[in-house]
Amino acid sequence: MARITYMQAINDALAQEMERDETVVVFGEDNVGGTGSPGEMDAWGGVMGVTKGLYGKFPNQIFDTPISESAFIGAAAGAACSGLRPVAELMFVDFMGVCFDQIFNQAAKFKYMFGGKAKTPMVIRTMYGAGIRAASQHSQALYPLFTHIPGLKVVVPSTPYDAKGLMIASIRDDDPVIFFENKVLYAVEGEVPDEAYAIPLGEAEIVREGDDVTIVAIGRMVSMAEQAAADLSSDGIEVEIVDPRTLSPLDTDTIYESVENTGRLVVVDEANPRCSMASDIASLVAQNCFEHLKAAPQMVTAPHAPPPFSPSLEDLYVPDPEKVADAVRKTVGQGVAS
Amino acid sequence: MARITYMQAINDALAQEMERDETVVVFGEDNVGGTGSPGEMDAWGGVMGVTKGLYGKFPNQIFDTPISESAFIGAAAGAACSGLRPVAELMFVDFMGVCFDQIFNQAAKFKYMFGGKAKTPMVIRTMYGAGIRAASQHSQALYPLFTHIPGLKVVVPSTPYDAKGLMIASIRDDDPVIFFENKVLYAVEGEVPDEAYAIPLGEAEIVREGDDVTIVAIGRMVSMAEQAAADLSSDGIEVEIVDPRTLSPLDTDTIYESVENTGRLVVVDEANPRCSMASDIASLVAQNCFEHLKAAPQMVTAPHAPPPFSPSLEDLYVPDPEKVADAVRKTVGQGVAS
Amino acid sequence: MTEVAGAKELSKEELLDAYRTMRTIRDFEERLHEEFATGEIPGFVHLYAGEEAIAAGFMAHLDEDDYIASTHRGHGHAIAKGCDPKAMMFEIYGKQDGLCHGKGGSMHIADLDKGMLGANGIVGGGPPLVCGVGLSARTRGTNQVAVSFTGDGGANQGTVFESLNLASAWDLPCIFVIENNGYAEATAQAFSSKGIDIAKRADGFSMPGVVVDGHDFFAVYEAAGEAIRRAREGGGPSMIECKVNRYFGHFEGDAQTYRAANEVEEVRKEKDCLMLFRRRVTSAGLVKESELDQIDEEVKNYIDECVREAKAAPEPTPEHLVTDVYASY
Amino acid sequence: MTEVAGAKELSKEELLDAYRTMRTIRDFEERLHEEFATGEIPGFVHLYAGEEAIAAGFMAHLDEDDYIASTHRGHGHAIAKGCDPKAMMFEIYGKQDGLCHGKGGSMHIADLDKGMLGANGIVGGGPPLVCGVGLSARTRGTNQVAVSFTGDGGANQGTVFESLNLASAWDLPCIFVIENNGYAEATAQAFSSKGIDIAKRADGFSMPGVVVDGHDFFAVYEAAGEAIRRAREGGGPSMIECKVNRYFGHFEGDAQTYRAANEVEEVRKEKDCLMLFRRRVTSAGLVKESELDQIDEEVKNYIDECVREAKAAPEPTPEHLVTDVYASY
Ligand SMILES: Cc1ncc(C[n+]2csc(CCOP(=O)(O)OP(=O)(O)O)c2C)c(N)n1
Ligand SMILES: Cc1ncc(C[n+]2csc(CCOP(=O)(O)OP(=O)(O)O)c2C)c(N)n1
Ligand SMILES: [Mg+2]
Ligand SMILES: [Mg+2]
Repeated sequence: MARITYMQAINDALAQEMERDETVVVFGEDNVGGTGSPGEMDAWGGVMGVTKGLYGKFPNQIFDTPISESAFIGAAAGAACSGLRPVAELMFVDFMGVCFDQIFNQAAKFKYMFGGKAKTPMVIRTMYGAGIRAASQHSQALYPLFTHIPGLKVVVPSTPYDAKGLMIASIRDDDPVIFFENKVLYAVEGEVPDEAYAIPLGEAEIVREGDDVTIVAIGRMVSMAEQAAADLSSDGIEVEIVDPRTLSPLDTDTIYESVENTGRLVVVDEANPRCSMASDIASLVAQNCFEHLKAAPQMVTAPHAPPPFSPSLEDLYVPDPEKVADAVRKTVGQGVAS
Repeated sequence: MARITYMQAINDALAQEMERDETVVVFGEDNVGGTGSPGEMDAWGGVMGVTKGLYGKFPNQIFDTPISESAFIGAAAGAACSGLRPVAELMFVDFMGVCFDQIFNQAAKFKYMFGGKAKTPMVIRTMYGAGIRAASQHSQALYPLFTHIPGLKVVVPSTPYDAKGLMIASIRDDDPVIFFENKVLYAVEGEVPDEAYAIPLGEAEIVREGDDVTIVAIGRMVSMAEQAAADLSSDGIEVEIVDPRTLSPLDTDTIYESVENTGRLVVVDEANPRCSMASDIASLVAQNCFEHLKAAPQMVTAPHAPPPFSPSLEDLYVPDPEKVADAVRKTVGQGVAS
Repeated sequence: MTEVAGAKELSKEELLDAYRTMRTIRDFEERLHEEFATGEIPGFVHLYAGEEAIAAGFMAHLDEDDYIASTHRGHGHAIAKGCDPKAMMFEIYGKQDGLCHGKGGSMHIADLDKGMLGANGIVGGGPPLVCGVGLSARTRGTNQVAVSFTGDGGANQGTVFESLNLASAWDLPCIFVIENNGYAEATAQAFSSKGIDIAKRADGFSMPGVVVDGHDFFAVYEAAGEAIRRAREGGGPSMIECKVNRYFGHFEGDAQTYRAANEVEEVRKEKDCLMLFRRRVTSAGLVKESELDQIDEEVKNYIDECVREAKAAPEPTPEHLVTDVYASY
Repeated sequence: MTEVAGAKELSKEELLDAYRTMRTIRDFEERLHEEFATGEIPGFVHLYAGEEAIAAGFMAHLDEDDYIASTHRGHGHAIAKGCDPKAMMFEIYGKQDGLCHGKGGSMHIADLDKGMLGANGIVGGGPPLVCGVGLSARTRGTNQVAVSFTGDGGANQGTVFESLNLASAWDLPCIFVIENNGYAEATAQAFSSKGIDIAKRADGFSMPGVVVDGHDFFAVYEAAGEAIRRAREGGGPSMIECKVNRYFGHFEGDAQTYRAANEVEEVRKEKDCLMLFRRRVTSAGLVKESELDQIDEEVKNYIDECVREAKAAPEPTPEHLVTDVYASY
């Protein structure tokens, strides 16, 4: 057990799985960094450094790609069908638009279309979220788009511990998994076991217990919920925070159980609101816990707008502890703080 | 006024707008059909014949494209920024994965990213839905993916009358519009005025009035709801059917008003269930009409699976009047018919 | 090319196999053409008739653990790669015992055990997949190769170019076949890529590109052999364009008014791959007419049987709607 | 090329304009490099320094109603196309009076009134857009042209190939410029497309493709002029590859350990576009050193002013978060 960052936790998971199984290969743009260049190899280790150092240990299992996401994400699918367990990187999830076909019509559907005969064990690592002033085309969340698609598993870890355990589970899974890494969380530290461990896909975690309101929060939003919880607690409101950890499959049981106890729901989702995870979870709860609900479910999301560049606007764009607390207060009938 | 098909209604709308405004251009794969070939031009008029005959009347305003959706959908965006009002066809919406970037990161975001300085008046015509045994990659609904994206308008007409009026409004709109044509509805006939008329985007229609349960149904699902309504009426249950017609912007007022009256909601959506329009609408109603709801909202959707090929499976895949009626009965507490 | 160049390498058995493959595809497709007209076959059906020499010429070099990725026009590739024609016929009829249990249909016929990565409803969908197979072979140190098929229209899809470049950058054992039948649906290649030799694009990706007559089994066989050998030996990817004709419409139901009158009739008369093959091998004395006739007869009966059984076979039962995919809820 | 080929066509005023454009870009970028280090500039910043001759050489031929589509490395293109550098500086600082009111930032600087369709955060995002402008010009019967810029890495993106082909099939007045600076992030073009001349891919799309020295304003000017003239006269699209170097990292903050030691120093010494230009025009007696010095001085003061004002300018106010997009709810 050591205190390491979310980024290091992912790096460790990749290293341990590459070590364990030489059919695990890792590739993407500058995942090594320096291929063909006159200077040093492993110059980048990914644009944020997540794969840094893997090249030294596994020179035959990690490679760089040309800028051709359709080709190399599709190659991950083809490789997964023919003996490898590839981990391909889509640098920012915002780039999905140039390669989505290979993800949702190819990899996701092989097993079903082929009557169960295909196995497509691949992971797409991708970075999401606002907060680093990267503007409209480098700051989106977009996991609702992947969650909509049958055949894809969607993972959004919120802590270093989860990042490692979920990455290992994702690599070992036989379905295509989209693994969402939050760029603001990379630097966050937490206790992480040294050895390999897998956190089953489809198991939510109760991050905080409380009897008054259930908050379901995703990825970086878990910390927003935690900050709000501290505040609310001093007002006598005890929230329960559920982190689904995987959005597909979704652990509805844990969510329903919590809402059955609290009778109140707030979903905190960094994505845009329409056809979002927030709406997905709110509608599920409305359908399945109706008789337990004491108040209207609330959603706290980004507005229906692209992420803006300007720091002062971006800071307003992302749900923050205050907005979460307001939504919680609304469900308990205390009105919005002014 | 004449009785014409949904397909003809779209063709008429295109012809009238091309006539009115010579900056309206129409293109896509085989939208003419026959370019460069030794036989006749206008050999296809689109794979289903929707644009048939336009070439004869507007030879300079309609053209064929190579199979390069990114290039020609992107070209629509570029053309829209520089003086045209293009109507580009994405033959099946299932093909969005090869060109989504040009739609959601380019066309949809120009106005916002550029601080309001861009105007991108373009329409993407596309075909959606199951029912013609076209299997997993030619039968999806996918409008939830577009509805999620800020900056896109999403239109799904359910009748010939709406198809014409909404197409005209879409062409005249200054934002990018994704226009979803249901392939099974093409042959459906209805009364359509001869002259041009625009149905404002963002206005739902109450297709049937009733006081017991509100059904919100999308596109082809409106007719499923209507069939269910007839059945239910003979059991003494009067449903109100709301057809949103445009999913983004969404006419929430009309939906809320209806639910405030009925206290019960069933959403019928041909798409897969997760992060869908069904969940979007159900969650909105749960949030905004909570005190009026007498029963848990219900969703009737395709299962969380790709569309299957086999007719016997495909027929089970799409929501049908019986499933709609079951859901309605469930909300009125009469239990599911066995 | 001399009269039967390429044939030298082929044993008599291999010649008969190649003929049987082509004949099976032809009969399979012509029979589907007839059956489709009766209205009993669901969905879209794109027939490969006329292009059989390409599938047969390439697949003659491939082992079962080599892979191919096909197109919407995939029956020929599947049959040549060793998929069971009867299970394919069941699949096209949407039956439970179809090759994909009725879930795929004509556009998604696949059999990974035979190295057939699937017909593909997405034009340009296949080439990225074969890059992955090439990567897998290279990483695991096998000498498998992977072949993708793409039409002249599909050759303009971005995915295809990206795959050519990726295979080149990664030095993969991949062969990119372009089946140029002159049309993408109703649109001529004369327009969609200005009628160029598509294989000349190979130059921009530092790989060999050759053009062959796709009606001529031996020409295809020879070009395919060279490229596949090179790939197996670590010499990297190649592009091969086969100029060919399709006998039927883009899909069944296409009235084909965009084609010249008699276009197909003339090709059938002058360049039919089965006729050319037959003429070559018999006039060179390699095979007797009667041996080929016998194959024709056997295939005819077999395809009859396939159709008869497919029609009678049971539909999938309802529970299969939600198998082969995990259900999130 | 003779010593100042291409310069013949240029008036003295035009020469001074070109120099001023390049100097403005250089100062803009070098100043951003310094300012970024202070931590005051938000987000990703990709600098164009070293590549100024390309932007200046092309834009010298374009009118205000011609269009360009740029890349993530877009400041140079924007300045050369006539965007207001001060409004750009405000934008990069995220201020309300920025060219895009602070919503776009460095990666999305655009000004449609100047024919600047935007820097682009998506590699390969621009070429499809210029096809649309070409279509618009053709349809409306204007003689506008459209130019897209793409890097050597971006040249492998499917969208770029598709656009080349579409422009060819539709005979559009489009010019596709490849700015080959040898790297895509840390990855060398020697790997990503095997070090080929990217312009040779033009051949596969039936259009002319030429390679020029991107440090040499006059070489760029000449090649650009020919292609743009051809496009205006209905002669269709072209591809032009400019071999060049970038002076700074991929983005600010890049340690650049993948580069050779002294790589940039040597280029700066031998091939700097401003130095080459200055040497050519003064030694040919077209312009006096002092005239150029004066421009240097003016530009320096102007960029100072841009930065000073940008820093002091107000942030956007909260209501702008949800303007410029219709709100569905
Ligand atoms: C991405 C995508 N775009 C368009 C289509 C529709 N489509 C199916 S086949 C076809 C024509 C393909 O032509 P070509 O590649 O020449 O193959 P051929 O049919 O001639 O064998 C088109 C446009 C598709 N299936 N996928
Ligand atoms: C679709 C997409 N893939 C990847 C990236 C990340 N990215 C931004 S710039 C860049 C390198 C571009 O290299 P090149 O085209 O040579 O342009 P240069 O930076 O050298 O000017 C990459 C990979 C992106 N922005 N968009
Ligand atoms: Mg073809
Ligand atoms: Mg570069």
